[in-house]
Amino acid sequence: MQTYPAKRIEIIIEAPLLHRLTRVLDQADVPGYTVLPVRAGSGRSGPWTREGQVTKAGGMNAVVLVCAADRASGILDAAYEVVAPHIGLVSITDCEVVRPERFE
Amino acid sequence: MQTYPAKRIEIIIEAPLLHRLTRVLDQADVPGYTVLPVRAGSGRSGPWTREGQVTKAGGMNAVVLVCAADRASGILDAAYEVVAPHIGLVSITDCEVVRPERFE
Amino acid sequence: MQTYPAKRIEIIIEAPLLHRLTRVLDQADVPGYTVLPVRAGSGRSGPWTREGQVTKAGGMNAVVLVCAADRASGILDAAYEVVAPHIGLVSITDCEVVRPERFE
Amino acid sequence: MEAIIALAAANLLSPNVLFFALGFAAAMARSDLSIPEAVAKGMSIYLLMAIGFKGGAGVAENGLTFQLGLALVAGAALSAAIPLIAFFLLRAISKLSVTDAAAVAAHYGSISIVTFVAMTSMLDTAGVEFEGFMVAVAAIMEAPAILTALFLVSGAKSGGAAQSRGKMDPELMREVMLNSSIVLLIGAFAIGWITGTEGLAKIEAFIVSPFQGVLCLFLLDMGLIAGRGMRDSRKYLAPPVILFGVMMPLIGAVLGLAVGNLIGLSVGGVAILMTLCASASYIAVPAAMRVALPEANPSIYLTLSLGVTFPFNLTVGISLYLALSQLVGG
Amino acid sequence: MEAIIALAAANLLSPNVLFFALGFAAAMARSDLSIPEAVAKGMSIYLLMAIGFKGGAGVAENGLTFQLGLALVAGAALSAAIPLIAFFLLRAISKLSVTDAAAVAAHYGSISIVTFVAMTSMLDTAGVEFEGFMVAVAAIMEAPAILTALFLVSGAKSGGAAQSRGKMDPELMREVMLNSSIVLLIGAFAIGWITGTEGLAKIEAFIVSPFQGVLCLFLLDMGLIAGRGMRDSRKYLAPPVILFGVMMPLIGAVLGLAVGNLIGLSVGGVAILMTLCASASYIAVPAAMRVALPEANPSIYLTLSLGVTFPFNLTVGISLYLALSQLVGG
Amino acid sequence: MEAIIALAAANLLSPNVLFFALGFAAAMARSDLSIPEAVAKGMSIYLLMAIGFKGGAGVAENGLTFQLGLALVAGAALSAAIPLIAFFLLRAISKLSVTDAAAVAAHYGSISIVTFVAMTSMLDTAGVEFEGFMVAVAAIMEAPAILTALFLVSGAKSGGAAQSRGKMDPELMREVMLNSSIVLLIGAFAIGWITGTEGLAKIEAFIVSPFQGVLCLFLLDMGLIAGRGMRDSRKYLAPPVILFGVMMPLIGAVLGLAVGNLIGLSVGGVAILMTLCASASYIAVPAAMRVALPEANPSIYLTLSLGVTFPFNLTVGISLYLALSQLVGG
Ligand SMILES: Nc1ncnc2c1ncn2[C@@H]1O[C@H](COP(=O)(O)O)[C@@H](O)[C@H]1O
Ligand SMILES: Nc1ncnc2c1ncn2[C@@H]1O[C@H](COP(=O)(O)O)[C@@H](O)[C@H]1O
Ligand SMILES: Nc1ncnc2c1ncn2[C@@H]1O[C@H](COP(=O)(O)O)[C@@H](O)[C@H]1O
Ligand code: NA
Ligand code: NA
Ligand code: NA
Repeated sequence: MQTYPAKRIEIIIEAPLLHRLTRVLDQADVPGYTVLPVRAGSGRSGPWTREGQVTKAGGMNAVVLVCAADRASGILDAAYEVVAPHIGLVSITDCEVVRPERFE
Repeated sequence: MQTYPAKRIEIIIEAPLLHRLTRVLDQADVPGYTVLPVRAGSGRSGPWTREGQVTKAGGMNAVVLVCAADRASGILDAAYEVVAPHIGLVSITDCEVVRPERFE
Repeated sequence: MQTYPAKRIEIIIEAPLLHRLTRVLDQADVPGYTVLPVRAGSGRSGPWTREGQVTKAGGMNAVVLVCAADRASGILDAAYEVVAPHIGLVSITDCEVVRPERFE
Repeated sequence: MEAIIALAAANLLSPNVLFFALGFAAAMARSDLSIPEAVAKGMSIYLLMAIGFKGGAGVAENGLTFQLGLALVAGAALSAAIPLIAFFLLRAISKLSVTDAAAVAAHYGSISIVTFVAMTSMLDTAGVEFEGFMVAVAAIMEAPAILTALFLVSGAKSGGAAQSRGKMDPELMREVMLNSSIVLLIGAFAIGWITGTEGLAKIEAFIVSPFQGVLCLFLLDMGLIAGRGMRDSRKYLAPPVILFGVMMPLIGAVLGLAVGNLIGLSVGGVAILMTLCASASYIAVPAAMRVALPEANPSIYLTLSLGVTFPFNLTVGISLYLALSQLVGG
Repeated sequence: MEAIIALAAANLLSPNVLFFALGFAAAMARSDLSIPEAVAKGMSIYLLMAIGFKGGAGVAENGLTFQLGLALVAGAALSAAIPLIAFFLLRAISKLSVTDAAAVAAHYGSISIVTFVAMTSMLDTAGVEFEGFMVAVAAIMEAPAILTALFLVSGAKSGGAAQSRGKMDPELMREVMLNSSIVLLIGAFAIGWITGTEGLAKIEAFIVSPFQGVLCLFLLDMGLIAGRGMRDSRKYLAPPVILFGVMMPLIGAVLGLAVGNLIGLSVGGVAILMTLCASASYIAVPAAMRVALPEANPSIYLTLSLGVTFPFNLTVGISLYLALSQLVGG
Repeated sequence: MEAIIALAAANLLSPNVLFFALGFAAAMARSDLSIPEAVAKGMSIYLLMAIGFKGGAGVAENGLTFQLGLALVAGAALSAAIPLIAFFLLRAISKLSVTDAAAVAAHYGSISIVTFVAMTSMLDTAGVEFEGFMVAVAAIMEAPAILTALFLVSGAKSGGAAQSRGKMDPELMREVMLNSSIVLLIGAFAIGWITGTEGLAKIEAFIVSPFQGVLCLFLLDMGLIAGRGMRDSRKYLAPPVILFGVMMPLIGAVLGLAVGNLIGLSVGGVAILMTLCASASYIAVPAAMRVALPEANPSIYLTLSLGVTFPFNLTVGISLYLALSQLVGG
């Protein structure tokens, strides 16, 4: 099957900020995104886990976004502005997709 | 540690179709796959979330599958046939693995 | 936005071993990691699902870890020692990050 | 008329409706209030288990009459027939495509088990008896509507260069028949029937006493989902479609009223059959539609069923149906 | 004095405190005991729904007095004022930065609903009456403290080249006001009020009978979280900060004692107001701080609120507050 | 004999067994019925908390006898000894490897708490008293079997060029001892003991009244898991292994019968000890085996324990054990 190059952006962001991030992504008119739950983690600010938590302050979410290569930089800028002052992580991977027009 | 090139296929597919997809993957004799829950998302058909849902119609799952490079195309074809008429997404990434014989 | 190359290590490991893996990662002084829940899967030892389970013996977790390219091999060695005798999977992908100093 | 209004007013101010309204309002106002998916599913399982078991225990006590058979046949027939009416009504008054109209129609032939529960809760409050086996009728009405809808689509398509979509493959058939809500309802019904009042006594403190409270919490969640649906997807519903979402329950209810009286159900039983006919599915049918009719837009059928018809039935419909049943049968 | 000790001893050996201690000990010992997040959230929703509803039904029965208005105003004022005291105390005795001190201060102006529930459970056991509307006071005290904290930060920053952080944007305002616990408390309170004792009778078997048991299970979870926090993050708490975590509740309680008697609350009502003043938030405020003051270290405020002040209030504080209220008002 | 059959028949038609059968059948028929993991874990925590607490409250009421100590020692010894029998039986009749046989053996020395609960539920129905402290015996029997199994493997391996696998490191020891079910059982037992009947009265409406119903729902889930296991993994179980899954409970039960009467337990207590000996673990031991004996195939031990022995005990075993205990001790 013929595939076309695209970019996969993965953002890990603290739960209270998720809605702000998705709002910014919506405004940037991204082709779509998917939010995955995160169970636990560790970073500069130490370990945490979601088990038994009733507060969402300590939780994280993973946001995965596939887009055309030429859109990646703009989306990254928009996302980064939300993530930068907060706990979080952004990484970008090259990937291939089947219907490139869907990711413009 | 010595690593070998392989392919990582990531499929996001709506929940009611998951079993059909995994059946097709089983039939294609894939080396394995892993299903991750998806909490929320947005795409051409608008935003959705899993919170409070009792219906699985609106939910999605992420299926991750690592395989040898030469098997990727065949697996992709098989998976794509299930995904194509439905809401969903397929992307492929180059990756490295430690024991290549496991992914044949 | 300027980005820098890094490595994304993804480990799928059975639930009873998770704490041993994260302990080893902590000892290897990794820059951080994120644990995602896994809902179901299939491999050489057949299919499984988390639904309704009260035992954690059969469950899996996905651990994602982004690190500088020169640290990947060492971390991989450390992780692999825990994963090797058990059910699990390690894959490495090239990725790009924004603040490379965070992943040393 | 006065009695109807009194009934409706009492219903509108019941904890059930108020918790639903709370959820609806919270979602509309974009509050972050939400019930975890696992808890919502747990409550849904609890409600199905409880009403199934109670229905079965009721049959164990009162004995099974010839009417059960009649009611099952009638339920299946209604579930299969209502989508036809719904489909042609939709095609006449709205601009929905054949596929979208058929998908919506399937939802209205099938049933909403929470609306059923809300009606039984109202009957309990009003002290009106009803046949325990109605829960089996509810279970049997889940699926036939799906077949009708697929038949409608394949019929419409056979004219042109139809895709192979819209066909009921055996796999889907099995999935629909062994759908979790059908299995749980029928299973708990059978267990209630086998173990009877003795079994009921054993688990009464779990499935009877806290039932009303769990229902309130579940309706809070339904309100949140319905409100979120209306907030995000109202744009998919043209005015004629919304109108359909209110008209169709009334048409269904009238059919249920006629058939229920024909087969000699009690006043409470008729009210329940009306409710089943009037309500629209939001669990079994949407999942089946995603598989069988993927081109149909889920934002239309889910929003209509959950955001329009469910609230209508819960707030106004069920009081009306009970009043009508009392008027005709009482 | 003897009475206080008896009360404290009875409290220390209550299932509530013992289950909390079990969780705390299990977490400290690194047991893998844990409550799923969804179940913990479900219990939290249950507790909010139950106390809201019961409070509202209480108001429906006893009528609403002028005092409700007074108590709401007093609660809001206390929530806004306490962070000022907390902030200056912290800056005086500890080395926390302005931002960290302000973030901690916000938590102490706001409230912990589980501490509130533990106090009502103690009052029920002791047979002391209290005003049903105190639950509305609890709801109103959630938010004002956040505003004070942000004001403190922006004040401190205006001297230098301040970042734009620490500002309350309208979006955050809406989020805080429509926070899930506020919406649920106030919503259930209103529904309890509207449906009154009749509504309560309907769902009593759900929200009243099992309440104490659910609370025990929830406190087990709180113990697990608190213990895990202390295990992993004790290092972030310097001794003066820990001292603050025990002193501040006492200061808050004394304020609550004074104000509660001033506005003429009953002995039980005063004890509750003291508890609200003495307790520190761990749901609404931390989330708001992550948005508005991201530089503040969550390990400090969460560990202090959950690992120090919550256990102190649960084990020692609430007995003390009730005893003091009885001493002054009885 | 007649009494046994009557007991067995009553058990087979109890809601407990029927809900288990419903789950089993649904899974075999590939229904999509499933209980969310979080809800299943929540129910499991509830059951452990409830039986622990009730056991402790029972001890508080009846006083603690010398027998508790005896029973604990006997339980630990049985848990350590049974794997030896199981191991040599398996090696004799099946072709399982040393590692697989040892892993299976560990499961049969340890216990299944739900089987324990099913037995106490049967005793309650039959009006047979039993010692509250049996729940502590259950807790103590969880772990020793694991040590025996690891000893068996290291013994077998020391002959050749053994890997370093199969050793009990201190970390695993801590994990096993502080396993969530042990902590919760013992913790709730202690709290029940400390707070006594007064504490029980407080939370009775949560841990006693709905208990039977929650157990039914939990058994539905157990049925689903067992059925799914049998469907997917029956192929891993050779006929001799399946035979073992039915024989071993009987051997264990006879041992329990002898020891229980030797140490002078009541008829109900003996029946429970038999059940503990007869049942096989599916929570604590599988997790420990994954860590300590990763080469052992989980499809064998999990399917055998959950798919063969658990259903056997639930449907036939427990009636038999009670009947035998009554025969010998009554
Ligand atoms: N290098 C990393 N790889 C994967 N996840 C990370 C990494 N660093 C941080 N995280 C995630 O981001 C969260 C916050 O990180 P930090 O701000 O460094 O404490 C952690 O708890 C992890 O879930
Ligand atoms: N570009 C994308 N990147 C990541 N996830 C996507 C993307 N597009 C769609 N999705 C996911 O697929 C679902 C359905 O997409 P759609 O069919 O475009 O509505 C969305 O709700 C997302 O969860
Ligand atoms: N090739 C693969 N791609 C993705 N996940 C895999 C793969 N192989 C195994 N897994 C995951 O690892 C688990 C155990 O694999 P195995 O040890 O092969 O049975 C499976 O149940 C899957 O969740
Ligand atoms: Na209908
Ligand atoms: Na406070
Ligand atoms: Na045993």
